[in-house]
Amino acid sequence: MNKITYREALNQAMCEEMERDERVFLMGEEVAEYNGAYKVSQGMLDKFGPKRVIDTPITELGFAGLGVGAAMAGLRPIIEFMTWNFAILAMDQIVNAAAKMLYMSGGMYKVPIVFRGAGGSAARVAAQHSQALENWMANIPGLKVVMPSNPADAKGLLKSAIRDDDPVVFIENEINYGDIGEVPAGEYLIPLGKADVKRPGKDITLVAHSRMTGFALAAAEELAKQGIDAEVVDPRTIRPLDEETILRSVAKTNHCVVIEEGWRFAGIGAEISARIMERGFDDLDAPVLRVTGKDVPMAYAANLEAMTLPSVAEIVEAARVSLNRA
Amino acid sequence: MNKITYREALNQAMCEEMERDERVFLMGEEVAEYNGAYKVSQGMLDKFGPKRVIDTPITELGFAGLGVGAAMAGLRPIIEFMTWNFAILAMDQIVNAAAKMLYMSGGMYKVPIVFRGAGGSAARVAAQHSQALENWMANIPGLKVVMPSNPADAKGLLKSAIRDDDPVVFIENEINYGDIGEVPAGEYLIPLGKADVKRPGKDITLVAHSRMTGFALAAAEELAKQGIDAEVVDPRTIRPLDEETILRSVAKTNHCVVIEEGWRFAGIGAEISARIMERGFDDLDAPVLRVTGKDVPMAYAANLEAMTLPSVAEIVEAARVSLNRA
Amino acid sequence: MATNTNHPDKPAGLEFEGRTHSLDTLHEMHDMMLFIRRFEEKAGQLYGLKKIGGFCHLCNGQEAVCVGMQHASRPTDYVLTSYRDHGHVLARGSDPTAVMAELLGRAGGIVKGKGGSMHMFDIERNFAGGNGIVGEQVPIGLGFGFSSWYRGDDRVTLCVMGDGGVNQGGVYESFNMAALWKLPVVFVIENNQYAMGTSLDRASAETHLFKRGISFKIPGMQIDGMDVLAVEKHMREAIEHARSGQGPILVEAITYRYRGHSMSDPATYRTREEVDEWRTGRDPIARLENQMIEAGLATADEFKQKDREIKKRVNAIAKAAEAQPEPDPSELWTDVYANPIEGAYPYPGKVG
Amino acid sequence: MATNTNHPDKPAGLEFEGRTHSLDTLHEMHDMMLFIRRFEEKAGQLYGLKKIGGFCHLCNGQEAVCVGMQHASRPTDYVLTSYRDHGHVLARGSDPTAVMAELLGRAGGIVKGKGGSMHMFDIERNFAGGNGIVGEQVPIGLGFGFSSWYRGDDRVTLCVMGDGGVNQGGVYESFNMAALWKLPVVFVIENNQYAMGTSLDRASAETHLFKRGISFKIPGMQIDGMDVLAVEKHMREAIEHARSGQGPILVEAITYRYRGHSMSDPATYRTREEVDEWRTGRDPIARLENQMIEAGLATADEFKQKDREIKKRVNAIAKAAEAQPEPDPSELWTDVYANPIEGAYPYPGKVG
Ligand SMILES: Cc1ncc(C[n+]2csc(CCOP(=O)(O)OP(=O)(O)O)c2C)c(N)n1
Ligand SMILES: Cc1ncc(C[n+]2csc(CCOP(=O)(O)OP(=O)(O)O)c2C)c(N)n1
Ligand SMILES: [Mg+2]
Ligand SMILES: [Mg+2]
Repeated sequence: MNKITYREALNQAMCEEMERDERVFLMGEEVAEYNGAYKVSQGMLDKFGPKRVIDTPITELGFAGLGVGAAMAGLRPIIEFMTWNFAILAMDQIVNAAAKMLYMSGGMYKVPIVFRGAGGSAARVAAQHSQALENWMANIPGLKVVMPSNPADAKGLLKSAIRDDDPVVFIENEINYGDIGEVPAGEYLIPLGKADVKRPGKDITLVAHSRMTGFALAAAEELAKQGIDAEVVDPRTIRPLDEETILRSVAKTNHCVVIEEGWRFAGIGAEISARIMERGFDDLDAPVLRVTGKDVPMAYAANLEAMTLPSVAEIVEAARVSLNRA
Repeated sequence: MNKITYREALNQAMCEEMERDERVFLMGEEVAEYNGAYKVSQGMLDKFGPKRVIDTPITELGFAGLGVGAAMAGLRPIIEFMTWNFAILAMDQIVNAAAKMLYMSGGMYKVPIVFRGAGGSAARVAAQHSQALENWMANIPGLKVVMPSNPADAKGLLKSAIRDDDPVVFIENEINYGDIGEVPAGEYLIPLGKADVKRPGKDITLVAHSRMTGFALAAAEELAKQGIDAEVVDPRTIRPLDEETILRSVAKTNHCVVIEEGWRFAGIGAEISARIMERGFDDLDAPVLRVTGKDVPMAYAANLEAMTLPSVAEIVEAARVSLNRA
Repeated sequence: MATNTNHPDKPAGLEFEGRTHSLDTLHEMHDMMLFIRRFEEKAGQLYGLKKIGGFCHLCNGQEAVCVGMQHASRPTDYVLTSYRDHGHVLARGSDPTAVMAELLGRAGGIVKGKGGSMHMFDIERNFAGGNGIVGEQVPIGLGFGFSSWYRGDDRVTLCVMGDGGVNQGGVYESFNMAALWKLPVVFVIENNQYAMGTSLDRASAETHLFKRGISFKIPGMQIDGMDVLAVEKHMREAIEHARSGQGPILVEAITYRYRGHSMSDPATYRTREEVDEWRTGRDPIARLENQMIEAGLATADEFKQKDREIKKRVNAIAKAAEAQPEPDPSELWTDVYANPIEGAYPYPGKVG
Repeated sequence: MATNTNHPDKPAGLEFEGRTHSLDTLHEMHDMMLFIRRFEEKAGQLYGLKKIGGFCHLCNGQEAVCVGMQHASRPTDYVLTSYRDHGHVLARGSDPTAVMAELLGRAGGIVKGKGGSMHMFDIERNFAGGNGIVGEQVPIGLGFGFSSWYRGDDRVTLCVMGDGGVNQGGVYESFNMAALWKLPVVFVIENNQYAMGTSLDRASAETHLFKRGISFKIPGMQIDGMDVLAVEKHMREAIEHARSGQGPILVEAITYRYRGHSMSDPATYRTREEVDEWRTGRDPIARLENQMIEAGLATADEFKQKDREIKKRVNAIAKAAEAQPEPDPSELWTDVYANPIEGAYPYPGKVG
């Protein structure tokens, strides 16, 4: 075990997989000579050379498509979007090509590719740079969607994503890049599709992914002080969603709050709420509540930005509402 | 009242609004000389000339952006996507420009634009041409999302959409283009944001939009034969969602099935289910169920295609499950 | 090389700009073009009978591009096209019964009935689709070219697009990267002068499409796409250019589609005269036949006989394909994921 | 025109390629460039103090482009830029206190504190943003040009992009449509030779960016973006071209940014020598000052005095902006919709 950052964990995962399999390469804007806009690929150009760590022009649609073709031809690309905000330009290649290729080709062409980069809102980067797209991506059959919330998960999940034969949408969080945590050295794989109970508890289930897992854990601490014992479930893989783990938790606590940074309408919280409705209805003592990003574009001003994001206080409040203790 | 097709109703709406306001123009692929790939713009080039009915090159991102700029400059563009499938290429302009412009510019730049075209799956057009994107669009603050299910709604809603000062995502359905219905001649406006009870009933609420409204009505007929009186609610505007009308219906029936053609994960059905959970929990005698497109890309083969789409039989079955009569 | 039996004094083949084609090769090219023509006609009929559904884009008139291109390439080279793919996949040598079965949505379809007309694939023949989104195959093709560069293999990627598709932004992103990294890609523009109902000059500021790479330093050539020998010759040069490491090259093949854009298009945006001019004046099959007859390499009767045989073959293929069952319903749930995760989506046959 | 008080025998202005600029104009241009320089430096300081957050892209070194362009255009012309917009919006004549307040996220910001550094807008001055997505302003700019064509007004749209942004596909879709319909748009490429850490030649197959329109028949010119007189002159020609109905034109202004890409970029990808060469050798402000001094139109002391005044002004502006409150919390929910629908989203302050 080493204490390393989330950023270093991702770097380790990529380096180890590139050492293991020479079909794996990394491509994106500023990944090579600049060592990554957020330094996730630090040192990788030196280690693997310019053939396997490749800077691209600013053409998201083009190099996403390049990745799809390279994957079809048998390579295993890691395509970095500097942030997922820019991937909106590449959606067609992700959704219409990568996700559907295996099916359209009757099983002929696999697309073993990882699209990765930072999603969500960073800090003070305003409307066009602050978007959570996991609900769009999770909607699409053919894709897997993975969102680690801490360094160990970042490593274990990214390694699994790179080895997976399907297109994986891997959404990191810029704010988390500097987080430090214990990460197993060397081979460490976390299977895709498995949620993790980050904190056991018996009174209420808080489901939260990515940066919001940390918020949920902080809220759980606060709730503990108020005598409420919250369980925090981190789905880790958004698609396919490990609903069994969530349902098991709700069966125990009978209360649930789902937290996400993204917008509410048809978000991940909506899906989780609907699934608990369908399969855990009788376990519920109160409706599942959602704490989400406010339903507005992200403003630049510090105070508006803070209001837009979900807060620990809001999670605490929602939990108390659910438990009828507000 | 005239009996006209859904297609003609859309045409009427556009023609009337273009006669009324010369800032309105129609642009898209094949809208002018070809009279529309699906003939929605039949005769409009003749009527309004090549300055106001404009054929474009096949460059969705480019002409969507053109529309945004023209709207910012004070015109009122109607941008036709031949189908919404191709709009995935234009998502960045829709989401990052059109939707966020008013907010980012502190209220300075309105974007009065209608993006319209056929969404959903048509018939036998396979994976890349069969996508329901309303949940992506409804996720985005700044956009309004409208989906008419019959000719009269098509006219009344499109006219309102064109007069609206916000960007409106207007999703039609190719299969519905030929449907005939009574449509008021001349001025006929349906306010955005209002659902419509298409069939009153007391035993169960079926919520369905666009083509699925027809499926829900057919299912209601079938259920009636079985002694079950279903109410069919058509949201018509997906964003903002008229949840009051839905909740009122559920408060009466205590049972609900949501139907959509799109994929299930974080779909419109998930949102509606989550909202009923939040605000109608105590009214529910059974969990809200979802009938959706199957969670696979659309296949070409006729039998697989039929299995992929929601069916009247599935809606009937879901209603019976909900009522514990399956 | 076979001898010229009809005229022992004449050459045993045809020459085009210094390149001699043996009689066998000429017959091969001819027969494939004719086969594609008859195959497409059959597909059109079956569409009329509603046995083929959805969109169905025929390539009648464009056969020389499909066939010339394949004759100039190696089996290991990659080919990607738009939705107008039947001719290309047949020229590539794929099983025509599987192609027809695909059009009919049958279990034995080349992609199991899942893709249909627009989404043909044949991994064994390096035919990588068949794309329904205009222009989408271009960045993907770039990726195939990239893989050859990465591996240092000797392959070239042929990436085909239309005169309408060439306006898509992703094409220029691809041009830039292909040129920047000198990837072995031949961009082929099938300029049939219309994108649905939009004529070239109504959609393109620069109608000399071979110049569309200039802004990215990609050389281009315009060729007669109605002459299979010209296509073969120049595509060979272009492929050689790409294979030699000099980077991408752009080939604009001037051609014409005789039918509407798809089966549902009456094509009223073109005059009968214009269609006739191409159809009777410049038909690639008639042209090769005439050249061969003039050179004494074949007779009109031989060709007639051949046509009868090909028609018969196509009929038999259609029959065999039609006899196939639809895909097994269980196929609905396969091929969504290569590595499915147990207990997760998709949920077969579940309500709620 | 003012007389040359220092040298009555010399001309009362400066000439550049046949175009004479009055002393007033020269001072105006100079002062604006210097103001932008000092403004950006102040913004850099405030960023260092964490009073400005997020991304902050300064334009030091590029002032001649901002100022020359504005002097060549009319107030009714439209201007759109990327996120590197402070210099342009200031040159356009917007209230600098509002610009600074925006950077600080204050209520009196030019867009109420909602947009920040990357999203400046000023509808009264026809400044239409300020875009954070690389290349996104290009199709939008096309739309402004379209509106002028539609209305037959006399306006030209100036659409500015970077040497990195010019590779985006949407740019070529826009080039094609602009040329096809002869829209009055001047595409300005601020070629500062780097896109973040990527030098031009590592991202572009054709590094002569003014040629990027050739494939769409758009004429291009390369100009010295470090010489405000050259920018003014050639932008005037380009704007005239567009205004006269001849269609779009492309201007590549060679320039350089002295600072990193954004405040967080140490810019280690460039040598100190390279930066110095531009900074001390080709600085647009020093250049104009020297020209004016040489021509006897001003003295070094005058410029020093001016600089002191401008610095003072910028300090006062910063102070005034800092004194402003943050936006009222209620602003969170405004400007989402121009026509909000009652009872619908957004739900202010609700849980669950
Ligand atoms: C992105 C996208 N936009 C629009 C369409 C609809 N569409 C299908 S084919 C076509 C015309 C393409 O013309 P061209 O590229 O010249 O190819 P051709 O059909 O002539 O072979 C259009 C507009 C589509 N499939 N994809
Ligand atoms: C679509 C998109 N991709 C990537 C980015 C990240 N990014 C911001 S600025 C930039 C470099 C742009 O360089 P250039 O166009 O030369 O403009 P300059 O910064 O030099 O003014 C990049 C890659 C972005 N904002 N948008
Ligand atoms: Mg064509
Ligand atoms: Mg630059």
